[in-house]
Amino acid sequence: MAKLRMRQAIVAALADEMERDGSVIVFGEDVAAAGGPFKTSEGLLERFGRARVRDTPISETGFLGAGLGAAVTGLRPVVEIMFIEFLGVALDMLSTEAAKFRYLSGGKLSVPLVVRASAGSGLGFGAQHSQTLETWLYATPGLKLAVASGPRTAYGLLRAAVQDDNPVVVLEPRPLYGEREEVETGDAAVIPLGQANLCATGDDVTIVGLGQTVGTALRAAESAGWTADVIDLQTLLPWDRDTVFASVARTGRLVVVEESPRTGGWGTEIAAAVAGECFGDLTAPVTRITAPDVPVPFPPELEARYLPGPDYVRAQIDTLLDSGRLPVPWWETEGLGA
Amino acid sequence: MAKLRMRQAIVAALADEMERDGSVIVFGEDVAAAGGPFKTSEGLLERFGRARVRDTPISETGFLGAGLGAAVTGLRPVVEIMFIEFLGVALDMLSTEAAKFRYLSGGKLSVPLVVRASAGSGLGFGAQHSQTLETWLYATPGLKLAVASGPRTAYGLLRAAVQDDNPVVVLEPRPLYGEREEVETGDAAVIPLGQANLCATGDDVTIVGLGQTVGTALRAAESAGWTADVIDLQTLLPWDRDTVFASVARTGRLVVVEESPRTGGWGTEIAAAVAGECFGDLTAPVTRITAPDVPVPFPPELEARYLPGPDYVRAQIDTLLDSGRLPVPWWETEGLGA
Amino acid sequence: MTATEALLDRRGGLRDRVARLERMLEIRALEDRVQALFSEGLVHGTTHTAQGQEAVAVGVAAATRPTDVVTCTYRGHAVALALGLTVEDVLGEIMGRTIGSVGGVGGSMHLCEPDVGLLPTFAIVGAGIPVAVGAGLSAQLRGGDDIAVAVFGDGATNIGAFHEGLNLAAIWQLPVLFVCEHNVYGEYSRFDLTTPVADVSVRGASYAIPSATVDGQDVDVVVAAVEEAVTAIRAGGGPRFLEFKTYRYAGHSRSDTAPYRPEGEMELWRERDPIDRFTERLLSEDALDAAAADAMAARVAARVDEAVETVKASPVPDAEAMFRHVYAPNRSR
Amino acid sequence: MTATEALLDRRGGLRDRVARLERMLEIRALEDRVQALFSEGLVHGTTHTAQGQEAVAVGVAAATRPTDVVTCTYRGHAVALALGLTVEDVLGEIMGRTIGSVGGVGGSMHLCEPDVGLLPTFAIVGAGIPVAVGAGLSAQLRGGDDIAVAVFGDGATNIGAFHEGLNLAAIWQLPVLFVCEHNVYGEYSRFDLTTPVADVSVRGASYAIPSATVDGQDVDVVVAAVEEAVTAIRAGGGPRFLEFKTYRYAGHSRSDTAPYRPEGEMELWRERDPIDRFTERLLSEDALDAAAADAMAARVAARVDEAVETVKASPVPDAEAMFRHVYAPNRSR
Ligand SMILES: Cc1ncc(C[n+]2csc(CCOP(=O)(O)OP(=O)(O)O)c2C)c(N)n1
Ligand SMILES: Cc1ncc(C[n+]2csc(CCOP(=O)(O)OP(=O)(O)O)c2C)c(N)n1
Ligand SMILES: [Mg+2]
Ligand SMILES: [Mg+2]
Repeated sequence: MAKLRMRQAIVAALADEMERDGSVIVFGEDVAAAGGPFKTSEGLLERFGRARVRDTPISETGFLGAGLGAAVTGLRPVVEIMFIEFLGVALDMLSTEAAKFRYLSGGKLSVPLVVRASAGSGLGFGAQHSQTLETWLYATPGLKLAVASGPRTAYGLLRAAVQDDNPVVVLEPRPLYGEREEVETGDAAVIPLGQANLCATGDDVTIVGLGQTVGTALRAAESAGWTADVIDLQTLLPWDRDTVFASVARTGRLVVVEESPRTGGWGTEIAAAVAGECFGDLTAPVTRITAPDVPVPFPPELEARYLPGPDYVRAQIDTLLDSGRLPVPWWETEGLGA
Repeated sequence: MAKLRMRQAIVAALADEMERDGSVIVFGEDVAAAGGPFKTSEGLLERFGRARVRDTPISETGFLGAGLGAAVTGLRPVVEIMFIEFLGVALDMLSTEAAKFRYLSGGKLSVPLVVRASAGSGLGFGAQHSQTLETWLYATPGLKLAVASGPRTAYGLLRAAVQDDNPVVVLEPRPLYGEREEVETGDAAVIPLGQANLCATGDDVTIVGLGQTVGTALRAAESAGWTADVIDLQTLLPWDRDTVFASVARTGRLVVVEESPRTGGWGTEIAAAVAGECFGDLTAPVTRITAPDVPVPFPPELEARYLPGPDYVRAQIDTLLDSGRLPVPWWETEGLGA
Repeated sequence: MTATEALLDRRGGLRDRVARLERMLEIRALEDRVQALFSEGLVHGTTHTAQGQEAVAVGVAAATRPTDVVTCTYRGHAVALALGLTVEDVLGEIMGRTIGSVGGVGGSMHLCEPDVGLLPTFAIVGAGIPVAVGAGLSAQLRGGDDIAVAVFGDGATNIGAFHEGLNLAAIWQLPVLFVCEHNVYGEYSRFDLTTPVADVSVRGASYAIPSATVDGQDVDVVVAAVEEAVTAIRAGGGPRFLEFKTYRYAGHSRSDTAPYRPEGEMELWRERDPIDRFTERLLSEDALDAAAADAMAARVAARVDEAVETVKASPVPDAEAMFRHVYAPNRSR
Repeated sequence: MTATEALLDRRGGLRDRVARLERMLEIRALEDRVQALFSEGLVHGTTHTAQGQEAVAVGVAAATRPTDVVTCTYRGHAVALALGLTVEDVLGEIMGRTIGSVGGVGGSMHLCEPDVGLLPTFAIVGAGIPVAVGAGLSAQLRGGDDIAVAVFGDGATNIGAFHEGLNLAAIWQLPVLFVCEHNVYGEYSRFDLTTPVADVSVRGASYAIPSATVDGQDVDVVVAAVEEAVTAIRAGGGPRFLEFKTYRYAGHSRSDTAPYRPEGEMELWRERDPIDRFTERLLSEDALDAAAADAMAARVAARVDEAVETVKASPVPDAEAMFRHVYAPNRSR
């Protein structure tokens, strides 16, 4: 065990997989010589050489497509999309090609392709570099999607992704790259895709978080007048219905904490499924605590309000538990928004 | 009033807007000389000339970007994306640029851009040409999204979209292009964006459909042992919460009928919102009737099962009403799927 | 002979020039039959046939080997047959039967046979280009001298994936052959309405990729051009780009009657029909005699007839088929 | 003078060569100051400065007019100031204050001022290229002889949007000038590691677009090249592509110390500094004397100092600002 920053945990996961399997290769913009724009591939070029660690031109369609082509012909590429927004110029390769390639090969091919992308708000990157965009990848049979919530999960999920024979996207919340945590490395630390992690237990409410919002939820629960099951979903596609449903069966209440906009954020899937499958268990309305329906604003003061913080989450849950009614988001209380 | 096929209604809407406003222009692949791959721009070239009706190279990023550039400099472009999947090579222009351009201009610019795209299954176009993909466009503040359910709504929504000062995507379910219906044309027939249409009324359940599934829902309700409010959502971004909530307040039950895959389909938003906002009204679990989590299969026999049909929808609702419990999708009953 | 051996045998047979003619005839016969089956309502959905383009498909297949990886488009029946897929593999897919190359769930636009190098064909214009580049990367890292081949249309040279794919292959000096089937049209648009240069091979210069424009209606010329390029690539010379001038006799897809063709254009191309030209040459060289030619035609017709019956008798996939192969099972390592 | 008039005045002033020097100095001074403010913790997020590239920005602005539409990148401070935006407009945005050109919600990467033709700057590489093509389409349909200008980096010439944008402009013969600021690097990668041709202007041939590579460190040369191209475009000659060879002295963005530069490279470029060269020329031509030069430097320094104070005093936007301008109100027609 060692204390690692999330970016170091990512390097470690990549190195461990590259060590273990010579077919694992890494490429993306500035991932080789520079060690990655967020230093998530530092040292890999020196250690594994130019053949396996490559810088690319600014050509997301080109190199993501190359990742797919390499994946179906014997390699296990890990491709970096520097900011998740850049998938906007290359989504075809992931959703329409990679996710359907095994199906369209009649099962003759598999697609061991990993796409890593940084995501999320909090660092002042502005409206075109601060989103999470999970929903671009939703409703895509054939794809898997995991989201790291810190160094430990970044390590474990990434290793699982590299070992998986399907295309897997791993999102890395950018503000967490510098976070430190004790991280066990090695095979035992691999986190199987599709399993959620119950990070805290309690009786009053089930809080589901993902990526950055897991920490938010934990901090919200710390000093609250209620106790909560806090679930780090870890994998969004496929998500761990059993763990979530079992918790809700016990607590009777679901709160999903999301970085995404209110309309159509990833939590709609969880909320809808729980509302359907756990109807008899629910003692309060399923609740989503989200960002507002606006592009991510630049000024630090506004960006801090954009992302739901621990105090806000705690207060919203207080309201839910006290009133039994759906809490009103802050911007509606303040008469803002549409 | 005249009986029009949906493709003719689209031509009529475009022609009426082009007539009314000289800044409306139309472009896309083969929309000019050939009158459109689905004949949705037939005669426009002859009527409005080569300057305003243009064929493009196969360059979705290029011409969608050009649509944005034209929209912020005085024109009102209507851009055709032949199959919604092709947005996969150009989503950046819509989501990351067009939808945020007004915000990022500090309100100095508006973006009167319309993107029309054909969508959906049923015609044997296979896995890469048969999806609806609404969720690529979800969680995108700044964007509007409407879906036609037949000739009348295709006309009314498209005209509203062209008149709107925001980027609007209008999806046209491909199997409906040949459908005929009495269509009133003219200004009174414009359908304001953001309003749902209550197509049928009943007491037992609220059925929400979109595009192709509106007809499915109506047919399901026709010969059922229950009565339903059938709501054509018409606009998905922003959707008409008032109409849906008011109906659910009366019926106590929500069923969303979707063409999309089960996981992460557009109905999750509706189901999640209703589950939250109408918790006290609900007498049964919110229910989504969807396609399975698979790529769209080619054989007609399989494609017909992929898309929820009227008999299946009716039977699922029978189960919901009889048992008060969430109906199990057909593939689970048959032991198929994950 | 196993199924794989049979495919390899069909592919290997193309070493023989007469066999190349027979394969071209087979392609023509199948494509014509597909159109007929459509009219009879036996084929569903859409389809894109390649009559007129046989020499490019067969020439590329003859000058490469089954361990070379090929990406190709929705207009893929010809290339698939040339690479070695059987008529049943292809028609089975077109008709959505379990005998088809991906079990019937793909349809006309989605063929695949890794045994002879064919990756799933692409219904998105240009998408196969970067994917071939990735296959070239695998080949480069594996060592040896296998290559990757991307086959795409003239219209595809206007999409970003073309630009990015060629650039990446050049930067990484990958063993990739880019093959443009310049068949004059992208859907209903003549290429000059969408492409401001007459020969798209000039675009190779943007990536310092040696490029050429070649007659695509003469299979001998195609084979020679591909052989030369492939030899250079296998020797480590990096990517090459070949543009073959060819023509499609049918419309873009099933429903297209091609009213946009200028008068006389079809006739000019018909005079340069790749099958007629090659038949005449083989006859004049005494590589073939009239009786053998007739026998060949009869053989091909019979093969297609038989395949139609076999495919008709093949079952429609059951509902379970649509749930199969969505995800690979996790491997145990 | 209204704010718009003041902007137009700043833009129009560039007719004068001495004013061009002053604008270049202003750009340099602001960019240096932005980096200093970062170190002081007064600027948040990321920023991309353009010291060394002033001649291209000012030359392009001087040779075009405010009714021409410009798209530009996240490295946009220089172009924005050249086009006429004030130091407060730009710095206000960089510091996220209401005085900024889009009210502070955009940040360093998102400037905009339609009054002088600047569309919202693009944080996605290449995205501004097709958008400029659309602005060219508007100009073409409007009649008159306005044009559109797309400004982008060398790295952007490897992305699909570049290819598609140039092709479309060529096919529609639109009045668009494509301007590549070839500053040797795309992020941390030297251009030759990502681009297999030395002069990206060769890529214009793929679209039959007249193209040239030009010294970007001499503002007179830049102005002359842009004027020539713009004259041809305004006369209906279709698009042109100019590649300016330039250099960025700073790292790619705030955090980059540019360890990847080969030794001696910076020094070579510094010898060709656009400001030094132009100052010397103006002095040698007696268009400027030493006293005036000093006064100019002092004026610029004072202007930037003052702007820093003004911006610091400008309020942070309130929460309501993030909800404003998400959608346009529906127009009534
Ligand atoms: C990205 C994308 N845009 C548009 C289409 C629709 N489309 C299918 S084939 C085709 C024409 C392609 O022309 P070309 O590349 O010349 O190939 P050909 O069909 O002539 O073989 C078009 C526009 C598509 N499939 N993908
Ligand atoms: C599509 C996309 N890919 C990657 C990036 C990340 N990125 C930002 S700037 C940059 C380098 C661009 O280089 P160049 O075009 O030469 O412009 P310069 O920064 O030198 O002005 C990269 C890779 C991006 N913003 N957009
Ligand atoms: Mg073609
Ligand atoms: Mg650069």
